[in-house]
Amino acid sequence: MPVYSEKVMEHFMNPRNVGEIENPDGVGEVGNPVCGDMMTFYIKVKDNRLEDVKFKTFGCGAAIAVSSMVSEMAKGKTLDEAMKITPRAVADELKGLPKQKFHCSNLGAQALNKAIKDYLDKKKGGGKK
Amino acid sequence: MPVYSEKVMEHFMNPRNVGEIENPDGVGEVGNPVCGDMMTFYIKVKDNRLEDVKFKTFGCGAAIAVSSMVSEMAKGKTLDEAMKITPRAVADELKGLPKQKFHCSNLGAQALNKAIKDYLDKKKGGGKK
Amino acid sequence: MRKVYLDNAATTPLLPEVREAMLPFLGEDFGNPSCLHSWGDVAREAMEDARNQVAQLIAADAEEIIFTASGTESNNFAVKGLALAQQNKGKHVVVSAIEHFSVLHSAKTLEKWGFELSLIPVDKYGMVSPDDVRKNLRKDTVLVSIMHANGEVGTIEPIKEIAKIAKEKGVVFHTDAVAVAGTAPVDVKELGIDALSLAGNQFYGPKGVGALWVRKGVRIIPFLDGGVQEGGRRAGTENVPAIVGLGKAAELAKANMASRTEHLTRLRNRLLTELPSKIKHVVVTGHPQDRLPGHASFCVEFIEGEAMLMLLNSQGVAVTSGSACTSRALKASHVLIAMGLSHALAQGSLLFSFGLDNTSQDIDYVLEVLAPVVDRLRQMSPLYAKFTKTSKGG
Amino acid sequence: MRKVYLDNAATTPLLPEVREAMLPFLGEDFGNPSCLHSWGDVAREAMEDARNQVAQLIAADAEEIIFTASGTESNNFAVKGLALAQQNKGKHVVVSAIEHFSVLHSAKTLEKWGFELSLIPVDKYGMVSPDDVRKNLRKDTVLVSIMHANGEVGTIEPIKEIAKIAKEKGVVFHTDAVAVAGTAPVDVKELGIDALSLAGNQFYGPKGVGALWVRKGVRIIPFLDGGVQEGGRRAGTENVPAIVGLGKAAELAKANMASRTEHLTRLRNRLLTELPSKIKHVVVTGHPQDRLPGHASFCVEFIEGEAMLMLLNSQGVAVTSGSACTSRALKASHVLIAMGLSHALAQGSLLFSFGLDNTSQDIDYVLEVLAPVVDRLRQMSPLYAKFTKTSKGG
Ligand SMILES: Cc1ncc(COP(=O)(O)O)c(C=O)c1O
Ligand SMILES: Cc1ncc(COP(=O)(O)O)c(C=O)c1O
Repeated sequence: MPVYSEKVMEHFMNPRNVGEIENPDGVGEVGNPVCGDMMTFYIKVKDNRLEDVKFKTFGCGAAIAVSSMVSEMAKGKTLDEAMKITPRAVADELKGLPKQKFHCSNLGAQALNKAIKDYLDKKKGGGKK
Repeated sequence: MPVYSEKVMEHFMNPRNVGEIENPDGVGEVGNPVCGDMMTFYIKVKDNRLEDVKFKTFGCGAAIAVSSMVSEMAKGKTLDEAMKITPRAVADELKGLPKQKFHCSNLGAQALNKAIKDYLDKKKGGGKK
Repeated sequence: MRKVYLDNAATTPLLPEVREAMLPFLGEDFGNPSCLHSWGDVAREAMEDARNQVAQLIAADAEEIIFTASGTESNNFAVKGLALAQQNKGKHVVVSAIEHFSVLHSAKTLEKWGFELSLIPVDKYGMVSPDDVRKNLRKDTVLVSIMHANGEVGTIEPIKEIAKIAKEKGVVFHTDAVAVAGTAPVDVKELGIDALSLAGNQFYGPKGVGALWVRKGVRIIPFLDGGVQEGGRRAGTENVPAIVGLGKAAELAKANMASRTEHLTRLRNRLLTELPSKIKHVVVTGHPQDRLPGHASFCVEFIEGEAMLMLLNSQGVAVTSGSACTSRALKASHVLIAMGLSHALAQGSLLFSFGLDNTSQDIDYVLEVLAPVVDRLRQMSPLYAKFTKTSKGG
Repeated sequence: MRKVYLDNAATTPLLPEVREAMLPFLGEDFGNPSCLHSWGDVAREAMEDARNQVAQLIAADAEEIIFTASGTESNNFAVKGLALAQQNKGKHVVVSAIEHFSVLHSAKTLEKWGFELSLIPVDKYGMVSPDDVRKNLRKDTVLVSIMHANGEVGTIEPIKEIAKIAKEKGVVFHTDAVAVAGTAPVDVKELGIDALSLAGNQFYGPKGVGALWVRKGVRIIPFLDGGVQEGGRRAGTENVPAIVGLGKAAELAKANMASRTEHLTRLRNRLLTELPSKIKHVVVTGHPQDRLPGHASFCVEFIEGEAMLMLLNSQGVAVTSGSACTSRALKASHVLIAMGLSHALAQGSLLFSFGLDNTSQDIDYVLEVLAPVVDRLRQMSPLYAKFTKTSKGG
């Protein structure tokens, strides 16, 4: 399907890291069905690194491929490194996205970021307690 | 050529009565190159009848076919009868004319009429003298 | 892998007879119908034959048919041309909320040109109420355009009743019959309408050709300015091969309408019944009875349409989601939203449109491959996860 | 009877390679390019290949090409769409007096919408003077549209010079290259223009397809409202077979341009020289050198064009008089009148447009059959009678 790159198709057909993490260290949910896509990222953090990343996504082929790609890129990275994953970088790793699907890569990066912030917030909160 | 009826084509390909009459009893010229068609009718009158009718025409296929048909319809008729040849009658005899060519049948009837009037005017003038 | 084409609402294949009819005009009969020589004659005669065939399909007079290049062009021409022709009388137009974008956006363009626009709502089946049309007619209303049937949900609108109301008020009535003409019987006199759009590629004719029928005596401003083709109403060298193909397709459609309808209705009824019983949380969209013969449309809860299409495609099944022509746009179908569906549900729309070649085995195959596709995407869906948690919890 | 087609300006036959390229898309590759399944993919890929081929013909970028259904549509789209996109900047447009009606009447429609229109005159060869364009540019001028070559008299206009003047003043420049693209080399960057129209059936491609090239960054308002095809700039299901044919025709035109030009120029030069020497009172119309390769046009004094066409047709020769697309209209060609010809002379216009299949023997035959045709009509013509009397008398 040439609207999508082979790489997008490959991640769509065989998405990595689908699912939820029980007792996650952070959760990030972005989007909603009105805009057409919705992603929830779950992370497990160990030694300031993303030990595990999982996601659930409601959305088009690009949204699913992006989620898979973000999870793969993020896994094993430090929190700082993971926060620096840009939509551009995700799209590039996927060998490009159609113009009208670019917002999906924004969502993917945002969801990951949100999960990490959730973790950091909780930690801060936990620290206070 | 189906824009024109077979009858139109037949008169166009083999127009009757083309030419001039030397010393005609009446001449009628109508139209001009700006409007696209120009017809000159020449008549010879004997015993109030059109003994001979000839024409010259500059114009499209319809103009030539109409001229031919008018000349044929008029020949042998009394002046009164000939004056009553309507554009409609000419078009009907030709088995129809395309809408945008209808003005040609007007011209044909007009040219004949004008030639007859020319004859009548001359006669009146001659009578006065 | 089995290949099953179930996207006939997007475009149909050419029938072999249609292609055969076209071929000479892609060969030695290549003339321009405007030309006054034998090449032109051959082209012109073929075009006029096609005009007759199209006229007969909708019980119109041949001289009332204007050939265009698509259903979209017919709709642009009708909506803009009929409104502009009457702008001295008034500047208010009425269309339904579920029109194809070629009508809806043309009406929006009229708004930019100073017209006022009223959108008629629809019920949950996508049905326009004639009474709603009546209520929206004003002294300055010059055009009502309501589609004959909707290509996304298949619902057939009460055109005859609406046309009657328009006529009572002296308002010109156009219908976009792109999804109907050639598929179900259309009689413009019986319907009492003023203008109608149709397109060749909806009934086994070629792409790149459509027609607008305008009742004799109804004024329309040309959309394409230029030469005097089509009686001065539509300029541009005519697409003779496509026009000839449209004519042939119209002839075949008229001749075989009853048997086609029977075949298509049987298939779609089976799918309308079996799919929701086989897969949970699926709703039928559009009217349960008053719908196009080959048309079965659904919304699958908790998942999104494009992802379903892609997985179905990987199994050889071609279907569509949302409107065929806009399936690459981002938003949920304006049709489903107008019918009151939630955005989440509307995102999961799935449209199966049967054609002459489809069989009951195709339905078996679809039912077989669709269930795991839906399941797989639901396993990925955060909406489904929430739903199962809530229902367990509840 | 010998059959000689010399009306390639009206439309050309399909090249066999073009037809071959189209056939699969009239068969199993019938998909709609907007659809997200393998049928759609095949159609979309073919369409994008064609876009590349067309882009290469005019040295443009593929994404700047918008497919349309005709040269007429491209011109309507360009003139209306480019002007409307800038109406906040100004409402003055400039076109030449000899534009094809699809440009001229589009400009007249703009007048109805509140724009002002300046018509640039031409000299006796049908040539626009760049200086005249310069003089007509105003602060509120938003569009200049001057044709690349005129289809009736063959004259090639100084587009590069005119485009330069428009650019200096910051005015968008469109050219109707329908008669040129695919026939003579066109390089949009070298020409320095903003938009260009072309049509398939002018260079052995199909009818029912054209293209508008719009330089990246130049705004245009869509002409056909509806779906999001062609990047949202031109709605409607794409005519895939015709688009594929256009692409193939473009590829072949580019590859064979030099040899085609040589062949056509030889033929037309022979006719331009021999016809006026063989038949008295015939004038060449259009520019003696700066003209389309296969194009030989004349006016025959004292007689009318249609009658000539019909008699030539009865001898198997297909030619045209006035503009191909308007030869069934009544009036004398606006092009010839703008060039200063009298109405009487303009009525006798005759256009021979050569194609790849024509030979020198075709010219022998035409010269043989034309003389008696002219003679016969002159014998019927009151204008000729007057002329001979006057010259005898004089
Ligand atoms: C109801 C309706 N109208 C108009 C159209 C537009 O047709 P096209 O895209 O072929 O121009 C469609 C296309 O599917 C349609 O379903
Ligand atoms: C210069 C020019 N522009 C535009 C056109 C219009 O092309 P079409 O009638 O194929 O739409 C023609 C047709 O011959 C032409 O010669």
